[in-house]
Amino acid sequence: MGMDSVIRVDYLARVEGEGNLFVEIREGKVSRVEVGIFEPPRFFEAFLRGRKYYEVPDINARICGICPIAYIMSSSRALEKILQVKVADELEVLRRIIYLGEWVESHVLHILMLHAPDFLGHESVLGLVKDDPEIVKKGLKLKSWGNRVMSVVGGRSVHPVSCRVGGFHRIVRKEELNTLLKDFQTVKGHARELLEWVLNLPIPSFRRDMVFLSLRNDVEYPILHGRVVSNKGLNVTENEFENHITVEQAKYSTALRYKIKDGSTYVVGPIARYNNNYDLLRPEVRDVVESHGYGAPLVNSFQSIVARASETYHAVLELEELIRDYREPKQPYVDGTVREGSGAAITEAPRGMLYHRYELNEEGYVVNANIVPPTSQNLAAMEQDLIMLGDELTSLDPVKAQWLAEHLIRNYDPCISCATHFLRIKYVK
Amino acid sequence: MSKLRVAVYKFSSCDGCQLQFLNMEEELLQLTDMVEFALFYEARKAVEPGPYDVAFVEGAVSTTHEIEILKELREGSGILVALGACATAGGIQALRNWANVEEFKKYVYPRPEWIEVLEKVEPLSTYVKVDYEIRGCPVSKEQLLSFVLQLLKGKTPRLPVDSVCLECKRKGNVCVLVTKGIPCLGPVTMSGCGAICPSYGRGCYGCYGPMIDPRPAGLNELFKELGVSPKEIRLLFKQFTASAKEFREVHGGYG
Amino acid sequence: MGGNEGLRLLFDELQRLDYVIVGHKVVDGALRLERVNEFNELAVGVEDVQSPGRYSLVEGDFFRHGPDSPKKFLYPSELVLFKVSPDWSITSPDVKIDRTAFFGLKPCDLAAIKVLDRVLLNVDEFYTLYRENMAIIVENCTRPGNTCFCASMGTGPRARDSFDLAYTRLGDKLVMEAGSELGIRLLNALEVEPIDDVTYGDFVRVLNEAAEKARAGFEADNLPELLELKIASPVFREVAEKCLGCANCNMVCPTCFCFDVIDVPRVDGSAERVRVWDGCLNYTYAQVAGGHFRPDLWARYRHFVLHKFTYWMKQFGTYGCVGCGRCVTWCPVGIDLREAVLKLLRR
Amino acid sequence: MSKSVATLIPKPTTIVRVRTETSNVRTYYVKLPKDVELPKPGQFNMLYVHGVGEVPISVSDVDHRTGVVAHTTKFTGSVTGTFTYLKEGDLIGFRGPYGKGWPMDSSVGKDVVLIAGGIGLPPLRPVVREVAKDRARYGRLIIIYGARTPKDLIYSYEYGDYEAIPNTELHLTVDNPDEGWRGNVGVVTDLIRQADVDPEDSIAMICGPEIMMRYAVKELLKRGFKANRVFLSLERRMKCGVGLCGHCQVGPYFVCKHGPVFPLWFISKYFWVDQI
Ligand SMILES: Cc1cc2nc3c(=O)[nH]c(=O)nc-3n(C[C@H](O)[C@H](O)[C@H](O)COP(=O)(O)OP(=O)(O)OC[C@H]3O[C@@H](n4cnc5c(N)ncnc54)[C@H](O)[C@@H]3O)c2cc1C
Ligand code: SF4
Ligand code: SF4
Ligand code: SF4
Repeated sequence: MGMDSVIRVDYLARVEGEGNLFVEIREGKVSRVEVGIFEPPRFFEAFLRGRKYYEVPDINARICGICPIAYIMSSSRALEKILQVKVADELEVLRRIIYLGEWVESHVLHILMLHAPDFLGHESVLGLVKDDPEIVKKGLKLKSWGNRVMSVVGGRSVHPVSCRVGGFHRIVRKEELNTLLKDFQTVKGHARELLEWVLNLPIPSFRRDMVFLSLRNDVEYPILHGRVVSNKGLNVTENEFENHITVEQAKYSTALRYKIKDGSTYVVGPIARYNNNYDLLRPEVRDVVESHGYGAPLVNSFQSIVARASETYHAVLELEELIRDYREPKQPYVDGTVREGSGAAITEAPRGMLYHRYELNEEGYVVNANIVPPTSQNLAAMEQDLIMLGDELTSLDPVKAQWLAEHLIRNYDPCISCATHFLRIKYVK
Repeated sequence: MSKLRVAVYKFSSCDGCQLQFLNMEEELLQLTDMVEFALFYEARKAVEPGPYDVAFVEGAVSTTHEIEILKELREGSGILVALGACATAGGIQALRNWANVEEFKKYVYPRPEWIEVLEKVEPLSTYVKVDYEIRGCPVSKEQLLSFVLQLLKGKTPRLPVDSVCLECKRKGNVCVLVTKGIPCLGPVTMSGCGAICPSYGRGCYGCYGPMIDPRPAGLNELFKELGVSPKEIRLLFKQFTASAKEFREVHGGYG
Repeated sequence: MGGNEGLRLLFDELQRLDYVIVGHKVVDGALRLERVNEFNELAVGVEDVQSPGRYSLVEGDFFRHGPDSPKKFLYPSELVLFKVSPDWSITSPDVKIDRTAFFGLKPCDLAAIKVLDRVLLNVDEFYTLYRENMAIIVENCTRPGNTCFCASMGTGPRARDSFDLAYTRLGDKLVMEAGSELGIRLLNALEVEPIDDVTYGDFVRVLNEAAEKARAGFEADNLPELLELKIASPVFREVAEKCLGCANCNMVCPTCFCFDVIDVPRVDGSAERVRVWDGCLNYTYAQVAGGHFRPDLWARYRHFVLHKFTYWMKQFGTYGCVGCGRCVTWCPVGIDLREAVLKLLRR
Repeated sequence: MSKSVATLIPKPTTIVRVRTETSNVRTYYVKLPKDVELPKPGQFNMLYVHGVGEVPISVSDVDHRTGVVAHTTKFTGSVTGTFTYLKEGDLIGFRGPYGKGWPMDSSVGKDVVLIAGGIGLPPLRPVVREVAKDRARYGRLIIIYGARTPKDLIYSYEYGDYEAIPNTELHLTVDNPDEGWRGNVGVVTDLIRQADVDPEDSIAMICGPEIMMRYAVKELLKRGFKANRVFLSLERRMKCGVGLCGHCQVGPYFVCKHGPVFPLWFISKYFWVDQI
């Protein structure tokens, strides 16, 4: 590849939402990187103002069709803090069940349909079908099971309808959940095979010293609760989170990106959770991982697929236990008291920490809202990865270089629909 | 038989509707024997050039760039299908149609001057002729599949247009409105979802938009009798298909 | 015989005779007709409070019904008619129908079965098979509800025929009448005593009093002719002003039998045809390619009313309405069929 | 035996011929399945297209020798639209014949007046055949037929045959004539007004759009036809064809079962009622 050149991808494929990529190479060095977004702004925070608190989770679900549960849960939890609701344990279990269902669905979607084709040089999953139809079929079965978990608890898998502030609209019956255990042995087998398959993928080598941010609670692999921790020693509550990050504008781009106050970029998502909570993964998962020569931490963002597949297997194993031990709650939800106040919460979306903060007035209408989605937190890191990759990009022929750059971005499973309002909108021509 | 050449594209939206293609899991591989997804960014990198037999378009139109692409898609596709509430009625983002967009920009962005969007968020039909609408936020994967299979059969696709109540009763649910006084938009909302909200103990929030020949004003009166505040009634009608003409009857035109 | 104990014995006896039992259970805040495995699952200690557009359960010792009627079982809301494979072989799913005893049906629902018999018996195989394997235990209605008008329609509150066994709860006494061989067998097994004069007197009095409560203010005589004269009446338009056109009335009505057929193509090239409940209040009900025979809601509402009271009589020699009041209770806006009929008769 | 509703299950049969009538009308000749009785004039069948749906279509011709039955279908909606793909040799699902047909017996010795509009001619064609076959049994045959344009006239290739039937008149009219059109222009009612018929000694059979039938009936009544001499073939939405689905009710009557052909006197109480 020549000394001066650009890599331009006008429409990033196999990501959720509309993004583009711009890498400028001058004198053999990557001089400018932009992961841009042309997904138009949807102004969620703005139109949430004036809505009644109970509408917020359903409206927020529409930020992202791939991880609606994450949006529902982060906003419900933030609002519950204002209404001073303590959600009963059985309801927490049900929340975890539907959330894990979303992880399975979303992770398998990303692993198989969006990400894996990159490793094997296919332009889409259909290429994979030709090579290895079995793993695709098994993956689809697994994904469909994840979707079923969501549908059984939530009514449907995209924008489930049963969740609400304080819990659920009705109690999910034990028999309903038990239907999920019917083909459980197969599903469990598939999840394990998928992980093994991933561990055998040809993963490009790459190494960068990264800051990994995720929840951690010392009890269980984090989803709905925990402190915000990093591998570099950060350890704060979700309420304090906002004080430790900054919204920044880089010179070369007008896009907004999040960094830690000290100026470092950080990574959220499976790889961060995995690195910070490896000890809390099921032993069965760690066994498989370690028998393939992997472990923790993973410091190569191309290996995020390993974390994702590990979490998938973990999620399936945990779901079995949660469903088996499920006890029907006494009440479908816990009522709170409408009052003026503000509340913040973080939950672990499939793509990483999702932060929500709301202010309500005394009648329970939203007066202020702030949402920090995972993909916008990863943007700066993605760009930094691209810069790090510099030498390699410059040595490849343009087609391969472009592919590698895109691949790198897909490592983060960017969900641009969610990220949209943090990025600039002008379309780079 | 030659494959149906399909384009799947999106504008301002959440990706949830096009995701339903990928959610077809069990049927997906068989479907790809009959359908070629010639353009589908969420699923593949390669782009086959048009013309397409059918374009499924998710999302609302909110920038001039989107208008241009939409027009190109219309030109280049035999059949244009609006997929989901965003594409058929503007979707949730159309809530900003009742507000001052400049103020909205300032609220969300530190540099509002960079944000270029249209004054109003519109469904596809504002700009081009739409051949079919598949309702829902999101569209149901069963309906989407049925639609595609009907097309493959050469049939003018038909999806039900009557009330959610019908599906709700067929499913054997107890009416949440009559037993619990929960405000439910089922009696004026188009069926197709499987009446899932009432099945899960809550009222329908109208994500499929108005049914054929609905009576929203009558339902509004009933909600008032049930003691729901006028403001909350307006909000209920003003959600995922707020821009639908029949729902605007209740919550007001663009302010 | 003692109230609840007697019923338990009856229940057990039916199970001993290998009947699957369908009875009233409390589910989701309403009485539902569902399969019951144990006597204890049957609803007790509750009463349904019904009024136009409202339904709730409170504590009490007598209930009527919920949204379900036997139609739910005899004429399922969704039934696969057949499946056709890509090569045109047509198969009909084999349906397994259990010997089923309906326990504690109210006389209006029994009457509804009689109405459906006229329409479907020996016509619809599923229905017919179900009917042939079905036992009916009726509970006479000592306390009709606010939306009941069985007495006006001549269908209650006391069942006269077509049941296997009818019981009436009088305080802690149970009066039982056999209506078939099976009924006699059941009575014998239960070792009941012959009724004494005092109890019989009570029985007649209580049910007569009940009848007074279950009147709508009109009598069934000449209704078909009288209402037909009002075919052009503005009353239909007035009442339909409030109507939402949601077809809830059709769905809950124990006798509404209209159906639609949905074609479900499958990805493997096969297809199914599914019969689903439809109703005349639906917009598409009378729509045809390029036209519509009842585009206005009032015309659809008129069809509902006249079908129930006038046309049905000409078609099947019976009323289509049994006065159960479900369409009144389960109409979200509480449109009251009784009121509509009264208005039509008065004007 | 199946536990489903046997009457609603079609029998597959073969399309032996397809004939194009106009740009949006074709005739499908199907072999009657075994054990199915030959349809009588005015009856209809339910035709099922694989995986697509089922529609009622009148019998427009019967070959008594071969048991082939013709269905002339206009492509108006989602199911009929797929008829365009059906070709000779394809299978189609068949149920029927259903309904009460034209009053051939009470027409014996009388003049027969056929009035058709648009796609209303096909169900009347078997009457023409019947009269031609047994010419002596009936009086004069008067056919009045109207369509939108000359191109929409169905069976134009056999009008010569109609006129060749002894004692037969054919009157055609169109709403919008084209250059070559020499015939009448206007609605069928005009032709009824002018027709040389004897109301006392004729039977009128009408089929067409409902609005056209209303005008036609009014005109016939004006001309002195009694309500028991006028017969109409009605149309309604229809799902079953056997009086079960309810959709086709006109007042108390099921079009499929009590009709589709009704004597006017029989339905006159309902026929004029708005949106019945
Ligand atoms: C007794 C009878 C005889 C008929 N004979 C003929 C004939 O010989 N030739 C001909 O071209 N047409 C005839 N029709 C009309 C024909 O049945 C309709 O055009 C056809 O049903 C339209 O179906 P579709 O699916 O194409 O239309 P859509 O508008 O897609 O209708 C959807 C469904 O509604 C029902 N439906 C819609 N329109 C009608 C209708 N007009 N009548 C009955 N059901 C309807 C059908 O079940 C149909 O499948 C007849 C109708 C009846 C009732
Ligand atoms: S209609 Fe709903 S599910 Fe579909 S894209 Fe829009 S927001 Fe997402
Ligand atoms: S019940 Fe209403 S809100 Fe719920 S999914 Fe269905 S249409 Fe949407
Ligand atoms: S019309 Fe109404 S009152 Fe009569 S049987 Fe039906 S639901 Fe009951």
